[in-house]
Amino acid sequence: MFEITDKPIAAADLEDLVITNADGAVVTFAGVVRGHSKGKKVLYLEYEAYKEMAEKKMAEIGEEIKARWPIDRIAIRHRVGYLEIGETAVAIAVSAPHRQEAFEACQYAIDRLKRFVPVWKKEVWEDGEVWVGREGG
Amino acid sequence: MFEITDKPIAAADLEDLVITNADGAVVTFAGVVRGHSKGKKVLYLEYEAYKEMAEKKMAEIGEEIKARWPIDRIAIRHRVGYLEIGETAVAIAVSAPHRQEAFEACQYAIDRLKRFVPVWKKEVWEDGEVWVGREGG
Amino acid sequence: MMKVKLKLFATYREKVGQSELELSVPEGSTAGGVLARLVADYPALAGLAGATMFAVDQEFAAADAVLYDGQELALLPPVSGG
Amino acid sequence: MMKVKLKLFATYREKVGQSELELSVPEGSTAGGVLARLVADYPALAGLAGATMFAVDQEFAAADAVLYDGQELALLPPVSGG
Repeated sequence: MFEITDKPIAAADLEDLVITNADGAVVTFAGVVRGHSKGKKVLYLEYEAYKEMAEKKMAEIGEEIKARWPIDRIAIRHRVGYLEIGETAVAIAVSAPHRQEAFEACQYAIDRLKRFVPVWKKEVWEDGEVWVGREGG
Repeated sequence: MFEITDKPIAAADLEDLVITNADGAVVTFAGVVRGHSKGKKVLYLEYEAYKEMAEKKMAEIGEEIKARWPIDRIAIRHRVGYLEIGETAVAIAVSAPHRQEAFEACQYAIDRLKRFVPVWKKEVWEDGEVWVGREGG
Repeated sequence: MMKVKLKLFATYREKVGQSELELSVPEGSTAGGVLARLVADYPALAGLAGATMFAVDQEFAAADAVLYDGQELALLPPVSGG
Repeated sequence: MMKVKLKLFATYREKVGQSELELSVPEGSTAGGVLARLVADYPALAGLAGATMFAVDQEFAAADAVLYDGQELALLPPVSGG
């Protein structure tokens, strides 16, 4: 349920993992590679992870969520390697008895992931490239 | 993009409809038929809509969202007819440049839908049935 | 007299046994007046009337909205989409 | 002397040209001390050092964390997942 992978990912696949008969709401988030960054045209992106630690940190986010909300089904998958514009870099799915909790927990998961999960991305443009650090996103 | 249908629906299908190269975040919501309601075991549910008005109201929710957030891709689909436990009754997908907007707009959409879109559901248990009115959900 | 199309949903549809009625009502009739007439014919609906919203030609309307010939009036019990 | 495994990511990996180094360091070395030594060897990394976080055996650690033989130290430039 908490995975770094070099294969294409989709929020839909995670949705199937978290849904149960007891749940009333499923919220998913997909972070998609954008075609422009600060006005420059991005050709592609390269993602790199400290895989063992990233999967451990994602699982910890899951534990935090289970402690804070009445939720026991959450899945997070982050892709690494070369990504084309429009592809999904990170996907999260949360299922919960009520929608408010599902929205809160899903947003919490991506906020925590952006801050603490060791994954880096390099933007490659026509005339250069750069590893992008912490940002508003 | 705003549809009442008697066929099975999935948030994943709507995700594909709203994604564009300009977007950075896609948030989906799926409202799933629960197996229990107030302690009673639900056998199945029956959904009924005032289809023409419901589709108009869902499109209006889309317009409200476009006016409030920098979002131009949103899809809402609501199913009617007989639904089994675990099936999706309503699905919403929103794509936006940034995740905060996508979460806010998706939550806004389901909140508005629950209040103003003319769709009704009947819960059928082993020993009875009832049309369910406005609720916290 | 004029014609209005009355749309019935959920409990209304079940108690009346139809999802749509063509009614002849006096000129100047209101949405609430039509509901009151329906409740007179189907007393089992009385408990629901206070929580009902109205739509005229697929837009929300108040109980005192005056109807015109050929309009579509819908009785909307509390909604519960999703 | 003791052995530590140094994991390098993103800019660190590119500038050093490797994703992993086996280092021999004095007993009592700290995470920050290992980074300082790496920057001495690769001055191009100096600008990044202040924004770097450390992980020891895959858990966040402070710059003054003392390392033990066989541990894995990772240099984490600002993350940007998602």
